[in-house]
Amino acid sequence: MNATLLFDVFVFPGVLFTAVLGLLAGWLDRKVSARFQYRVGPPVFQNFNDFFKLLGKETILVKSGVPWLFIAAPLAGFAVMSLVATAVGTALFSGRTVGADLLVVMYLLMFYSVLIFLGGASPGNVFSSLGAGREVKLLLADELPFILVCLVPIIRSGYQIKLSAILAAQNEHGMFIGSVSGAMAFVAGLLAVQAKMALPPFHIPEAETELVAGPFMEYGGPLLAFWKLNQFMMFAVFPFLLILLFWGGFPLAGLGVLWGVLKYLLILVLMIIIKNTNPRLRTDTAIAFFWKVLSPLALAAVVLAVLGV
Amino acid sequence: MSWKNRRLAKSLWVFHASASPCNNCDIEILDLLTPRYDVERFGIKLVGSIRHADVLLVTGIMNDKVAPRLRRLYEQAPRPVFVVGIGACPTTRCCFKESYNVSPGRGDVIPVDLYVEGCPPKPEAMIDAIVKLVGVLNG
Amino acid sequence: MAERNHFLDGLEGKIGRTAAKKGRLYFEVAVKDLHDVVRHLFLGQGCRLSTASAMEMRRGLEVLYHFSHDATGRYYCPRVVLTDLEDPKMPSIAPIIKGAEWIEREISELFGIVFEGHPWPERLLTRDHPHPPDRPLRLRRKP
Amino acid sequence: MSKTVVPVGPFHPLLEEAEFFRLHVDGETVTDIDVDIGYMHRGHEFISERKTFTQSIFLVERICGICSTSHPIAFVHAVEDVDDVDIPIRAAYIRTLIGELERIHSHLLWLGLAGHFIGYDTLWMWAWRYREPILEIFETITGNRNHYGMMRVGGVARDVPPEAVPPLLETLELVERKMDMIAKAAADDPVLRTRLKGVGVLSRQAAVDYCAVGPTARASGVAIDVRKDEPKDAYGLVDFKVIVLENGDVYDKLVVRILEIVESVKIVRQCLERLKTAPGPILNDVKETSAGEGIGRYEAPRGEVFHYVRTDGSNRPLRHKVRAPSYVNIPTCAASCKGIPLADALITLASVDPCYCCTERAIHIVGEGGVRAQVDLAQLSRQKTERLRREIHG
Repeated sequence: MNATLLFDVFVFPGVLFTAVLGLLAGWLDRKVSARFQYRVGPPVFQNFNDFFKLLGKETILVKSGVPWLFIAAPLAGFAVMSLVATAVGTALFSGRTVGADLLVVMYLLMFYSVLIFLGGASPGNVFSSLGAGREVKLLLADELPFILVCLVPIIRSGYQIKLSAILAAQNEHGMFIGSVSGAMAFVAGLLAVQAKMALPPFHIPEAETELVAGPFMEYGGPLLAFWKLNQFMMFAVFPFLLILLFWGGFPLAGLGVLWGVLKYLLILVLMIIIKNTNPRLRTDTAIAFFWKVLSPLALAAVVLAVLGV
Repeated sequence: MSWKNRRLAKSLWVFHASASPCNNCDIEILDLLTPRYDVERFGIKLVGSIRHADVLLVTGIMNDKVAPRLRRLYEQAPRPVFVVGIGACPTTRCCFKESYNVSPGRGDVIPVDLYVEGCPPKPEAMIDAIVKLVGVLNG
Repeated sequence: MAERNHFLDGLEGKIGRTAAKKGRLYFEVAVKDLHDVVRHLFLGQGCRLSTASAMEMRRGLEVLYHFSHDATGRYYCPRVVLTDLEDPKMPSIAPIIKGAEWIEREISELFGIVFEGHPWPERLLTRDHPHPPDRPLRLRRKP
Repeated sequence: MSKTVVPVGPFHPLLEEAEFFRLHVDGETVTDIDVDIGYMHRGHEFISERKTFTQSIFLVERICGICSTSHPIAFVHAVEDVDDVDIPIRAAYIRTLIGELERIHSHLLWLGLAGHFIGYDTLWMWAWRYREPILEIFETITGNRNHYGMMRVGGVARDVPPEAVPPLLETLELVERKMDMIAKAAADDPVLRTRLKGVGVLSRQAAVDYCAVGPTARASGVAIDVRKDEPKDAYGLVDFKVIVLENGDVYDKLVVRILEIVESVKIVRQCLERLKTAPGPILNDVKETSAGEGIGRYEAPRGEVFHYVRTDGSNRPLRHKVRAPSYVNIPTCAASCKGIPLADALITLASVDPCYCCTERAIHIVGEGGVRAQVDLAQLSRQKTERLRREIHG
């Protein structure tokens, strides 16, 4: 049993597959953004080059900070992200549940934001502590709609929280996105995910022109490589999560693969378009947007789901 | 070693430090990122923090007040880091030679690896300098 | 020319030697009358303080204020001469015009002129400068 | 949260030049701003006193890279003002042509950077993409993208041959079409409007108190523009509007600059048309200047540039005083940046379009002491860092 588990965690839907897919999706994001701006954009293996170059650089530990936390945060972040990838990947591709249901996935994603906060606060740098503070504010803002959005598939699949069970319910009754509440939840989920990945217009913690590089300012070399890899792995994990919860999975047989890839690319392109057409929001406007606009929408979706619409 | 250099050559992250220039070279550096000359094709990206940087672009005549800070900035960059002096100011301090605020013989503020001539140097000249830097890296 | 005299008619006793040119009027003012002249120009006529330039002459330190009257495009430049080269003192006009703070700090830094009543008389350009030169613009002519 | 000091600068991605703003922050709102300039100055006036008027033009050009023809024009006006020298009609048109083209490229530059500062890189790339044709026009007329070396006392250095005019008009046509697209993207974008409206308001009274100039003052309702107040060169012969808006927030400063670009395009087109037909020389050679004083001013993209020259009959200036627009515009941030969130404070600092290298052309004379030892410089800087760290963790 543990042989297939190891294979799941480290090779197929786990670390290796998500890292490679994440880096390629990150390249696609940079390329399409460049085309948006009439630019040519980087070559295909740019993100791989960046990652391996950063591995070769020197690591500098800040005397005034907490060195062990400074090192632990990115590595723990990498572990969290690969766990989420494994859980979502196995349920999505092979319908098996590997000891992780939706609640664990939600908890791990929230823990990832806390890790960014710890990573930002550990060196004594003014900018990174301000960036870490903003990270928590952003987490405060987008956590409520994200939880409500995750409630909708649980309710519609007859109060199941196992990922494979949610997928099985969709295969029988048809995709959740078809229903009114499912569609509303999907839209709210897309924006909440945009904030979780800190993509513009919600890249408030890492606002390059205000806080230099936010929580990642003091990181250089291999540690920064892992932070960047985590961010790119999110490009793979979150679209898969949305497909799993709302769009009826990613069957690996015959024609289904093409339809699955199409769904993945559609979500990715949607994120890139939102990213390139909006300036950065201020922290308070972002919180106001999430609490006053997105949460009521998600709440309405939950109510409709309970009514069975 | 050459494998690591080749990786470094393909993804140079640039940090821009302006040490009292006339800010024309700074604008030409930013010109490099815009659609007409777009250096992201070579994997070059402008980064906000010195910790992320591989190449330190210095413009201006490094006067007395900014020199110690520039020195400290250079020490904070993770090795290997290259310093590229953009424009005529870092090389000869062109028309500001007699200025009061730069004590003579200040060539030792930070070791500069590559000078790009021109006031301001044309973006094509800067891209040519980057290609030469990449050539040196690839051995 | 008549129209220009009307412009300064509120200050009969205070105007010394005047030199007029196309669109410019330089006139001498005593140190003690500076505040009234500035108040008249800035508050009364609505001129804008462009800047102030100081210079060391044989007869003393001369501070020339440049007021621009934007409606007519003319410049009115009151000139104040300080004869005491060793420890020059002047009343500061920063309380009247907030925009004059920086220029007075710069002149005090370069010429050593002490502006009394300046809200924040600190060095402007050579603050935290490792080796701030002292009163560099004085021509080092021994008085 | 204890009162922290956010040091913006000296090396910070927001500023292309080295500047040091200490923002005293209480939580996220800025309570006090302490501006520390001085990293940029190179002593222009000290050097220009040792150069003749013609040599000094090339020095004055390098005061600021992005308004690199405003200073020479103002300096040349100052020298001409000493003897009331008149310049030929063709030279007047060429001077206005270069000045307005530079206003277009400088405003486009600021528009792009404003987009970059608030994280809207698409606007940055669009604005800078259509700035390149303008730099191409500069390259065809003057031979260099910036630092054109066109101005001389009594006229202009190079002529614009009539056959060079048609291609310039086509490029201008392209830029004008694209400007409407950018104006729509910037001015009508709802998210940009909510981000910039009512941010960092500079009241009309504060603008008058701080003697602000240029778009910063015009966005607060102060109608001053050197091109209309004291029209020199060809500004009396071309017709254009001065744009004045009311509420003085960052959004109005954006709109003022966009509309000014449209006006400048109109002026450039009129100049180019008349250059085809205006005959005559381009330079009245000025043999020598008599003793006296001269004031020169010009409407640079950021406001009124002021040069004061005192001559003693020789061809070197006895005293040369320069005051750039940012010198009076930057202190206005003390009025407009207090009590607003950190993110807004930074875009308000940038909304004045500060040009620090202009602000600091002041002069010093090197002390008699010999070469400063390298050790004590670094040592002094370390003391300051300790003081700052104690202050931050105080």
